[in-house]
Amino acid sequence: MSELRSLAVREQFATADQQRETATVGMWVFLVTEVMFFGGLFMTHIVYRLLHTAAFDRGSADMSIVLGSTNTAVLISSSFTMALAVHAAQEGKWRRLAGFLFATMLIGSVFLGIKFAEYYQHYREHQVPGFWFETSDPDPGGLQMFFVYYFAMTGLHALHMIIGIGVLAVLLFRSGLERFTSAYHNPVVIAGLYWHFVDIVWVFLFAIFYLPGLHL
Amino acid sequence: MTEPVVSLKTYTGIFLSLLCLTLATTLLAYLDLGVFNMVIAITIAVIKATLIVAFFMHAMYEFKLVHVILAGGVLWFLILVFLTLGDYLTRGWAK
Amino acid sequence: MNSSSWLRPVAASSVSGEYDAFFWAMVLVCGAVAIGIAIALIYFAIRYRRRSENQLPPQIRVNLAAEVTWIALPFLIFMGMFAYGAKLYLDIERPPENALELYVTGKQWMWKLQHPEGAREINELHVPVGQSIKLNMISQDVIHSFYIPAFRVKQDVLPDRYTTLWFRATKAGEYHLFCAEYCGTKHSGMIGAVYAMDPHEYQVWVDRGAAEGSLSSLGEKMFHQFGCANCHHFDGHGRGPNLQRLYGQTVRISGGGSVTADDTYIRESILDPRAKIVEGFTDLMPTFKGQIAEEQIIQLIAYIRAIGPQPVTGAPQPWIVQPGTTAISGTQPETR
Amino acid sequence: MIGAVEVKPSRTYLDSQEGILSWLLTTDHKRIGLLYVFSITAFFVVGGFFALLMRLELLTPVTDLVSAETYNKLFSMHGIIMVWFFLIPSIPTTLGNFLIPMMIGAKDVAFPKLNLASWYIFNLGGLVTLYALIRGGVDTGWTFYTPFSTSYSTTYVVAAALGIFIAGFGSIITGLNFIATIHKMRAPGMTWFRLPIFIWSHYATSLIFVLATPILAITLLMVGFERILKVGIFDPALGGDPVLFQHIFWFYSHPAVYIMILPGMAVISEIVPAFSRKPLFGYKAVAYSSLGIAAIGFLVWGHHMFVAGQSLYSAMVFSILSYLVAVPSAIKVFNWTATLYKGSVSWDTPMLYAIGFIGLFTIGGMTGLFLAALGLDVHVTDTYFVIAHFHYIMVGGAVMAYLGGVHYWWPKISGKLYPEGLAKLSALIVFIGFNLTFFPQFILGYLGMPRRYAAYPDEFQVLNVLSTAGASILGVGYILPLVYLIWSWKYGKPAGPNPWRATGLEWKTPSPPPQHNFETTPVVTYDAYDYEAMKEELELV
Repeated sequence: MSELRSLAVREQFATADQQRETATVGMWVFLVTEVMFFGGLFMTHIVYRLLHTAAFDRGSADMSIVLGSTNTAVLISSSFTMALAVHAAQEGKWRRLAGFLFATMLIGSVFLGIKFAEYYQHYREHQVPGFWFETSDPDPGGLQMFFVYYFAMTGLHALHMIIGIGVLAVLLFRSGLERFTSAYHNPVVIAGLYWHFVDIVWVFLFAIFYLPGLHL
Repeated sequence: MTEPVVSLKTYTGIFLSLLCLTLATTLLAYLDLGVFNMVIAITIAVIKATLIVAFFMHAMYEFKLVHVILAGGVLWFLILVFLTLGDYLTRGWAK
Repeated sequence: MNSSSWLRPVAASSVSGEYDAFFWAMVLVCGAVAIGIAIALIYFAIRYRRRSENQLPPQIRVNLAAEVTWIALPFLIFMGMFAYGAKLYLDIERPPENALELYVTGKQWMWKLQHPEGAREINELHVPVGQSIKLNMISQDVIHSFYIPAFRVKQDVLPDRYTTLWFRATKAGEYHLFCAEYCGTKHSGMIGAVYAMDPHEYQVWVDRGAAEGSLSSLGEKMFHQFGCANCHHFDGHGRGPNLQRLYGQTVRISGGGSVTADDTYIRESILDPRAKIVEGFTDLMPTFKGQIAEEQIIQLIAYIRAIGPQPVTGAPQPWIVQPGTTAISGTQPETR
Repeated sequence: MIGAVEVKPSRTYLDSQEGILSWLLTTDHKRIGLLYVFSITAFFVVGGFFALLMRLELLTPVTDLVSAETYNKLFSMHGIIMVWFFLIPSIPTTLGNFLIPMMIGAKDVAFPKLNLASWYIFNLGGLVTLYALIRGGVDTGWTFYTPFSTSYSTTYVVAAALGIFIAGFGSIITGLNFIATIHKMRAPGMTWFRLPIFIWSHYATSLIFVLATPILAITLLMVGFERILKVGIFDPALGGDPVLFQHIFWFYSHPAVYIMILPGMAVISEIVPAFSRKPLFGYKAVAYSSLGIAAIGFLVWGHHMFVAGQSLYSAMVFSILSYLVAVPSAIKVFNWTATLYKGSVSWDTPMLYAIGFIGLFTIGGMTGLFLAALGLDVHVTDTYFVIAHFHYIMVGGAVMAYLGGVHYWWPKISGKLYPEGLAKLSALIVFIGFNLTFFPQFILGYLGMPRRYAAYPDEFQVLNVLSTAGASILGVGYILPLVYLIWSWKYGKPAGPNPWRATGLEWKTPSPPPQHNFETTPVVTYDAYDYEAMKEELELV
């Protein structure tokens, strides 16, 4: 019964195409809300960068460009395996699908591991606003603001990663039950959209937090 | 419209381009180009994002409504940024 | 207290006449349109009321001429309203050159005012009739808003930078002073009175209140009391920049960029000295955050102002940008 | 009346499943609409109670009934509850949920489970906010201006903000659902320009839900973060800028005003043609004006900040854009009025509400022109003029439209007719009470009485007494419908499928509708409000 139901078109839809397109529209609209959500932080970050340009650059100088660019490459790799997972689902190859989903989760976890290692380093250097923040910077407020945004934005991004890994875990479980076929695999595609979006957010975070301040 | 399928070759090509762009943006950041450092960093980030959206997320192959939604999201973010900056950048003008 | 009429608040400033004329013109235009719509609605509803249960009226769908008219006409009227509103705004917002400058400090829940001659008052403001008054305002805590209905002026008072408000009283009398931005428990108690006085009476009043000395002389006292004079010598050999002839000039700051030495920049330099260091100097100055009250900062600024722009003699300070070069104000973001 | 012959459907959405669980776990958009009715009515009662206490306190110039501290909490909680837990969800989640799928000929919304989830999320948010209220309330005003809310207030700011934050996700889901539904679930033949204006307006509303609400979420997150950790996001002592909060807050909150009024316009655009028996005049202009309001509405937020220390030039840009957004509103008013011309106008209760709406919305809109004029705004902003202005839009507009809509679709929702005479009387009471409450506030504002004052100078007392008197009349006007609608649910006469002889698809199915709305998916062959095409079916001559 449940086997049949997951293959079926849900009752409010007339055709499978209508169902796919509706889900696609829904997901893209959701991603727009995510753009605006992160957008509020990006916008206020831009304003504060203008007001405290020098301090923000000094903050960036404390970031590890090696870890940052490595992590960017790691996350792009996870996007690649996610894309391959979608491809496998479209072809109905559930073993490959499961493999790529697992790989994506694994690479995503590596990203989080590196990220938390960085967080720990900042903690040891007393750079965590609100918990342990000490500085002798000429513009202490500005530098603290840099770290506020750094932690808020990368933290929210990491939260999205964790949710993404959770979603992929559910998909992995369902693919193991052979729930997805070449005819019905929409959840994989939709989850893929989410995963790639989270990747894009990081691409911008990398650009604004890690790249400036290398030549102070 | 039926579901778009992107070939493995395209996926691989995009993946490699993204890695190259990451390397490029990191190396360029070491040069002191003044304000252009930020310009370059953001430009490359936009290119990378576009590649991911267009190919990994299939936006290029999807129906028109998806493009409209995408454009709307970007436009609204820009409205938020530029109308606010309009205040901050012109505060000093008034005399 | 002057009481307002039923429909019109007391009008006692140079802009209140212009304001009221515009306001009532708007009432007339908008009122006419609103009444027109109301009459049309009621007339149609009665004239074309349903005569029989099964009636099918003529099916009119659209009239292009009507649509174009009621899109274009309101648009043009709106643009007129915008233009006049903008003109009035500039009149209200831009102070004239010769204004007498007073200082306002807002705090939960009172207004403190300081006159340049030294008189100080709380929740009261005495001003001469006929003289333009410019208020430089700052808040010690949350956002307040300085509002004198009879003068038709209002300006939020912010905790991080000076905002200004100007008016010229045209009629002697006592007027309400309100805080118009919600600021906490006793927001509705943050009220006071503005006394517009005959200039001679004002002079008498202000002389009586200046027992402690003028604002700038109080500032000079602070200048020594806080030890500013130890570094900011007037011979150019101190560890800090010479503050003579500084006020209103554009100053180069270390790390590139420049800033106008206005009230906001001077205040920032006292509270947060290392944020924008003058070119050629080091970050020796300690912060006075938490040790100095906003009113004292105002006195210091008045002093720096008093020793400020005078006819230039001798070589100019090297860190002062000469007129003609572009520069940004103290409220502006720094650039690299 | 046509359809008076009772054709009882075998099973309606109300009795197709039994038991409380069948309601709490339902994915039927109609039942979810009713669940929302219960929630928002409860919040309206709470918010209205606060309003009543405020008006009673303002009877006298001094703080005698409640202390200033309590008064501040009253207006804050009144604002928070009315804005986020009544006005914003009011029409979209109740009438919108109930009607959108039916109007476009769909079986349900695109994502029924998410729809149910939104109700739970909304109520969770409401409960958290009520928790803040019970623990001692919040005194920041609904606007949460920094640095008061982040550094100075000693009340339950974080809990209140968290409640709104949670409820925001409910809004986002509703908007997302409607967008996907309207794009992808329309019946065969239901093209965009055959859609009722109700759908266009709700589509525009949904765009705002989706584009603006995330900004509210991030703003409240920053406020909470700053309040707990004191890291300086909006604290000037640590390099933050409190005015930046106002920018980002109004980027959400001004469009949110259109979230409240656009669905009201949606309702009026249905009632006016139905009771004039004519197509809505200038259909396309009205349809596009909804989208225009939604889009331009995002570009005007700075008009809340003309005296807040914003740059002069920025203020000019925001002022001119504010006038632009008034154009589409004017288009709507003129077209509604023109629809009555040469119509067959019946004076049923929904039409009374609609005519009242047009009048009051016009006054509310016109006074908005005062506030958009830079120079005029300086004196009247943050006074009772603003209070009167937005209550004319919110209460005279949105609430009147909600009541009108509830009456109009009551026969569809309940299958019963409400008592017409009593309904007309209460519509009249609401209209009179409303004007008596809020018109004096325009004068108070012009005379200079600031808003959010627990005590005020003596000369303002007469007008305040008038306003309080009006509020008590308004209260009676709101209680009446609550009573007789509940009464008619059980004792009202059966309504039949189409008591008004209206044209929408929702009237082509029995009242109350069956579980999946239509026995067979309808095929649409004519425009909205096309009485000519339906002449025979509706027996019109």
